[in-house]
Amino acid sequence: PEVVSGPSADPKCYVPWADSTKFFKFPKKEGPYRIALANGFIGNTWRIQMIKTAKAYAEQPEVKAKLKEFKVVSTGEDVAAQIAAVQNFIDSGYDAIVINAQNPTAFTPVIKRAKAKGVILVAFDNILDTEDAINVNVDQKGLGEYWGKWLVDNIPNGGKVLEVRGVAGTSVDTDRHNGIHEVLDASGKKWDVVEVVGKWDDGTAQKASADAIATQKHFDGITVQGGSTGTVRAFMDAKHPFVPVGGETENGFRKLCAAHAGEGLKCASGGTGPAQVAVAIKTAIAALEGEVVPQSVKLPLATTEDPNFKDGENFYSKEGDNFFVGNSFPTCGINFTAQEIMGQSEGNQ
Amino acid sequence: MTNPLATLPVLRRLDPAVLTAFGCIVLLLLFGAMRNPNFLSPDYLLLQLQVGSFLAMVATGMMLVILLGQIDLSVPWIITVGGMMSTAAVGWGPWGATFAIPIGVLCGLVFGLVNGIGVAYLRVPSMIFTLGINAVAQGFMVLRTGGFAPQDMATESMHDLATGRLILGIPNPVWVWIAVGAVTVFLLRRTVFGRAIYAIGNRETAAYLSGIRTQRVVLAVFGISGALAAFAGALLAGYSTKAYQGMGDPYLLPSIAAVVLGGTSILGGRGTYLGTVAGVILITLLQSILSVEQIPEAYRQLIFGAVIVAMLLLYGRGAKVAA
Amino acid sequence: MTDQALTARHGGDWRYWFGEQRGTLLALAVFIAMFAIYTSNHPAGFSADVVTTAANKGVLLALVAMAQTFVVLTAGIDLSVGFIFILCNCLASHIVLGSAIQTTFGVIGVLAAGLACGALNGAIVIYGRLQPIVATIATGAAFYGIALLLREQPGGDVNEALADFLTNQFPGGIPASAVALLVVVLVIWIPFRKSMLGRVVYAVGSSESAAYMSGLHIRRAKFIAYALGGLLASIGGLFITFVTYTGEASLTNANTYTLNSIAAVVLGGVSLFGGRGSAIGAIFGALIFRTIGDLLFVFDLDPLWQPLFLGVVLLISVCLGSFRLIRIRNRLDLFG
Amino acid sequence: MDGPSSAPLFRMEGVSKRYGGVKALTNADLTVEAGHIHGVLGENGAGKSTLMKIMAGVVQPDEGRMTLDGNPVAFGNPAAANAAGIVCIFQELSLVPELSVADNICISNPPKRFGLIDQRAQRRIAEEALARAGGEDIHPLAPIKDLPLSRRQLVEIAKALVRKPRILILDEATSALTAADVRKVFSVLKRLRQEGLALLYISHRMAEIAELADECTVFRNGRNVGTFKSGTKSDTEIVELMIGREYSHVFPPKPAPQAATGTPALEVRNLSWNNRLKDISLTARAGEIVGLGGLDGQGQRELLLALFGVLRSTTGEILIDGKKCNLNCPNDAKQGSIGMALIPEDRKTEGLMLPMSVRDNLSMASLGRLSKGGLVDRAAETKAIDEMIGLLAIKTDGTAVPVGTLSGGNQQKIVIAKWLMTKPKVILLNDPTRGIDVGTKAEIYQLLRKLADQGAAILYYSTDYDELIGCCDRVLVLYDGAVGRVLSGDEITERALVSSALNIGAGQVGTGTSSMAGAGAAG
Ligand SMILES: Nc1ncnc2c1ncn2[C@@H]1O[C@H](COP(=O)(O)OP(=O)(O)OP(=O)(O)O)[C@@H](O)[C@H]1O
Ligand SMILES: Nc1ncnc2c1ncn2[C@@H]1O[C@H](COP(=O)(O)OP(=O)(O)OP(=O)(O)O)[C@@H](O)[C@H]1O
Ligand SMILES: [Mg+2]
Ligand SMILES: [Mg+2]
Repeated sequence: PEVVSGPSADPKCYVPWADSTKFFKFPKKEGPYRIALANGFIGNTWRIQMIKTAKAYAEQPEVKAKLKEFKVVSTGEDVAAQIAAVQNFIDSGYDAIVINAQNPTAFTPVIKRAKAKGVILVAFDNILDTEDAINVNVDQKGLGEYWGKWLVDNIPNGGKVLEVRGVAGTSVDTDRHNGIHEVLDASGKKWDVVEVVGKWDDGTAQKASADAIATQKHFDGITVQGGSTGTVRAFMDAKHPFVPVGGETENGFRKLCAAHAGEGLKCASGGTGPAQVAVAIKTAIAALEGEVVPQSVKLPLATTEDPNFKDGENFYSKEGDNFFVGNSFPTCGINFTAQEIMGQSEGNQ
Repeated sequence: MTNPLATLPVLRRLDPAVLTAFGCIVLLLLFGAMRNPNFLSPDYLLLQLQVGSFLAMVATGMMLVILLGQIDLSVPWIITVGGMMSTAAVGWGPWGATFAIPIGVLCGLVFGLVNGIGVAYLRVPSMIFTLGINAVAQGFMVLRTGGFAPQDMATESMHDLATGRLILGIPNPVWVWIAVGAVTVFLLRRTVFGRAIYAIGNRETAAYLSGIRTQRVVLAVFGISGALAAFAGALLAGYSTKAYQGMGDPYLLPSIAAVVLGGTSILGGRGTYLGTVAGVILITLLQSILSVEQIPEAYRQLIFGAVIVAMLLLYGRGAKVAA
Repeated sequence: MTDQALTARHGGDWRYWFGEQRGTLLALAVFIAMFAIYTSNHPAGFSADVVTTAANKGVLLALVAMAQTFVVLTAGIDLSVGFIFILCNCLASHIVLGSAIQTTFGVIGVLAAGLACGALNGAIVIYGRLQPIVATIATGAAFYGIALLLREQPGGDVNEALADFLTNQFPGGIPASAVALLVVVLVIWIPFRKSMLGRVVYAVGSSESAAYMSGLHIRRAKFIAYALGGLLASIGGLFITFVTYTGEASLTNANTYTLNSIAAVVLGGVSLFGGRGSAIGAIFGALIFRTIGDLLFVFDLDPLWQPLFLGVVLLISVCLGSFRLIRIRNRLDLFG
Repeated sequence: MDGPSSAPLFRMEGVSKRYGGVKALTNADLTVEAGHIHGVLGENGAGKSTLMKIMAGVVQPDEGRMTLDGNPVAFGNPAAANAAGIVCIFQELSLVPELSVADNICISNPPKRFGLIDQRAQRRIAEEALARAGGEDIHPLAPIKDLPLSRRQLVEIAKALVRKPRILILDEATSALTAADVRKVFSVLKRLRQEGLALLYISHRMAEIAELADECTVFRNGRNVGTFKSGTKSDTEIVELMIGREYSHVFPPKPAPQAATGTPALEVRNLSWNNRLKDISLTARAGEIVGLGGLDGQGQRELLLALFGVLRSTTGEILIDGKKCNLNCPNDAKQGSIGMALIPEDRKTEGLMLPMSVRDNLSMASLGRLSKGGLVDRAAETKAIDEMIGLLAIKTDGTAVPVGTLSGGNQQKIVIAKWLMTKPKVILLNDPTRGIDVGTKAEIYQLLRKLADQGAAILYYSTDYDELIGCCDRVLVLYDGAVGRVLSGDEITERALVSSALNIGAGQVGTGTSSMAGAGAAG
């Protein structure tokens, strides 16, 4: 693509990651387009919600009009399979490919090939470690900083904090962890952080938290990367007094936060909604249409903190725990509520 | 070579391996206590038993399957099936809420029976057939979550069953474990079915020619394993107050490890339930102690592997002469 | 003995050969059928690019499945293959770099590491007399720990010239990775199969006590089989580094490759009870497994139906072998 | 120390071996000379196999010395013994089931080219060895697991031959062979003796020992109780030496033939299966022992399996007490109303769960009778088991020990006992006395006759003609899956059995097999 100077076609939506971010202008192609979504892993609620959002977005009339085909393939955990899927999409002549990468650094050969064949790659969530593809990016480290700041603000004198980490060996986990610690360290208060591994999984987080409570007896604050509902449940089961928490955006977590706000459960709920896939698709279409887009788009974090939890607005007390609220990006005109995507009950299907 | 069915005084019947396994448990606790006295607190110990009982349900089914000389790799998603279907039943009105757990267990039973059909009647190696069933179960659950947005919240009574302490201050799941364990021991030691399991594990041809309906036994055992895995899923859903995708993933390898650490031969035909109990406690404690120790994940994994090998070398060594 | 009698007997040879190779041939046939379905529905058709993409992906699992085969033939199982694979991937992303000489040493280092991991498994299982399934669960955890130490986050680099050479096409559109696999088969598998070592490994897997009583050195052979398994896994680890240009200590990948290698081995007609089957069958098993995944690409399935589709196709493929049951007349043969 | 010239080829002195509480060998001696065949005798569990395993390096003795050519030796494993020229054909065989016949024959020292195994040369070697051992009919590429037991024994012999041993041990290596096969093996063994090999020959068939052995050693309870030149003692003397008590008749008297009245307990009409059983019809009345004869592999095994419900898609009818029944598995066949029992061919794979206890094995087939509502009645079980152990004089260190630790003959007794416990009405026997010592055999014959007298119908396949002659009221000789001839009463003679087994007229049979007459019929 041609590297041009900003601003982008839709500066409110396509916020460049940094001042130094390049802008791309791809040669305009005639629509309608063939776009593919190469997903890896599918076995958790976030991914299912993401795929449903992608489908729903592609079905919207004004989007649908621009698409000849929208194909989704989930290849599982194996990064080699995902690489092969992307290559197949390239060979089959798709115009743009949207990726949630199993491994951000593994796609160098694919990126080369896409570039050679003029196929636009847009990565989101787990983005690609490259300047040659478009990244729709959530500031993971910023999320850690957000949680860290919440603890600093809500625990007056510092103290003992339980940090529930994600899957070891991933950059998301490391980035969030670093964000938390940088803020805590800079606060000048005294912090004693106990780390356990929750793997972004409620059951694992709940067990690890329960063990930590049983051996440490008391914590002054919690930060949890995912599986937040499980961690709060562990504190409730252990009859540990409620303390401030920085957690993800699971509906279950927010339900608990709202229900026990009065008892000291002060929550900051922030995260990266699955709807970012829609932003990625939108970006891909814009790029195909020859519009100027930044190489790296910065998405706003979906955050809500105590006392702003509102039933029916940023959480749904009547619905299940597992889906992720914060499914809209109004600046990009993407206004699905999580409930629209995930909340339909069996009855009204 | 201790035989669980032999008529020997109770003490001689205790497998030295099982005794050593319990010794290792004490050692682990003492080691933990050196670093933090809370490891010996009743709170912590009861918590381990409570959490361990979920693994124990899975390991019980796994043990029966391993006694047959087979293996069940479908537990991760059958657990999820159990959790998700029992909570889904809650959404079907008061009738469903009452029978939530049985409905979940029933779904697990069905998957287990399909495993049994594949292994016993189609004669596909269990290691692969159950892997396939695992994939199918995952497929169904993804489809359900994505397609129907099932209700996935556990009922209050499920939560109570998994976390409450009704009797003597001991967590309810531990009582459940005791009950399931007692039934299993009875099954293995006293019933024709139990004898048949050991016989098939030792040599299916000979068992068949002895007039045992071996295929039905295999079918039933896989059914039990599926049902128990699903039951574990229902308990887990109660524990977390909800069911969710992938909730069974952390249980596959630990359940196999627990059974084998308990002295059951992976080739089938040999093993005691008490050993499995020891194995479950060992694995749960080891995971827990490693979890709360402040060391990087990499070293945790290294220590986990090394400790298991060390314990096995201590007591899990095979006979010098292979049969 | 008359010449006539001899010829009459030799006439039956193909039957025994076929009996021995049945699993491999069935796997080959299933693979060809599936791959034909795949390429004939692929928008790009049966082109060099499509085949190369499939080969690069297939060879990875094929190598790990070969690794698993060595161990399974001894009637053991290696639940750490995926972890050795990942460990070698992480190691390779550090050392397979730089000048030709440095790269060569790097490759040797990775292979040596794999060999060492396999040898450790072998030592623990054979000299420690532990049940392979749990011993390798434990060593797998340890290998993963080391992998994490090597690569806390995905990253690293690899000699790109070498990587490109091995993942692109040779003149005529032949996938380089397939050729590399062929070389591995010719250099490692065939000599193994035809040597005394292979003989002993098959014998041990079939009946350890008969092999022992026949005066074979069973422990040495088993040990070497485990070590060779580690070596093959490390070649797989090298290869994924070439495919991805990076190293990643991914727990899910390690588990996936381990379980898939077992599936591939069974699909390829290798008996999990040991002593029967061949690595060539395992290769086709791996390719079948990969092609099942590829079918997603050519059939227009709703994304939420895809996992179920994969599961059902896998299940059907493993049940194909059950058709032989229809021909069984003696029920005792069911248990054999 | 003796000079090598005067020293015997091999000598064991003061060898003892204990297994837990069991003394398998106590202070045993044995001397083996080159150019001799040394017969080893003893009842089941006397310690013969244990001694051979010590010689072959499989088992290490607790005490004692061994010398080879006068030099002390100790073997840590079979490979070491092989290297010293000692090759053993073990009672339990040591063939690798998944490998081919040729692979097995050349297993430890295959011919090589460029460091790799030369398949063609190996095949040639295997073919020659098979021909020498009398197994020309065995295809060198056939996997062992597809061969019947008798062919396996021949392969095992061929395998021993290619190893060029100095000392060859045969531990009941011919127990599954029919007379014709045994003849060929014997001629090989005699030739080996001439070539200067030392052979140790263990067998429970007295006639074989009498024909082959130059000298004999008898073991009892792990002790050497006598070594003597062959022919210096009568069979009865030998047997009494073995069992340590007086010994008289082998076969119980047969009842007078009865008129064929009433419905037979077992009737088979036009049974066919898969081209291996061809239109077989037979009847067996209560009280009758019906023998199955013929060369090995003529469908006897299949016939018994078919009756027991193991074979699929058989055609024809099976009637029990005149009622047609449809048997689809052994479970159907053993039900009270049918009451069948099958003593299978291979105890190791079909009869026993070797690692399980004597108790579990014994009650395995009778659990239905010994339980109520799926619960095992432990007291009734113990009683029934003790009864059977007494009845068959099973030598075991309690009922909790694994059956695999019993001697071969005692294992065979467990298989028989396990089925007798079900109180069967129709008993199918597939060579049930294989590996059983003479004393016990006699007890088993008595027992079978007693069961018949009590109303059981017995179908008895044996590779040993004397058993058929001595035990059976009628004999059906099978040839190529069909009933060739039916012999009854005085018609049952060796000559008639052999001629009908080969499917030729009786007159054509020479005296070639007469030396086998009286095999097993001691005293
Ligand atoms: N009946 C048997 N069946 C199987 N294994 C046995 C049996 N009896 C002994 N063994 C074991 O096999 C081992 C001996 O194997 P072997 O002598 O072949 O080893 P090896 O390959 O020579 O080992 P190394 O190369 O280290 O010397 C012994 O440790 C012994 O415990
Ligand atoms: N591995 C073992 N463990 C325990 N006891 C054993 C073992 N092997 C043999 N024995 C015991 O040693 C004794 C001698 O057995 P051995 O096999 O040498 O008898 P045998 O003379 O060969 O008898 P047979 O004629 O029945 O083959 C028996 O009492 C047997 O139970
Ligand atoms: Mg013996
Ligand atoms: Mg014997």
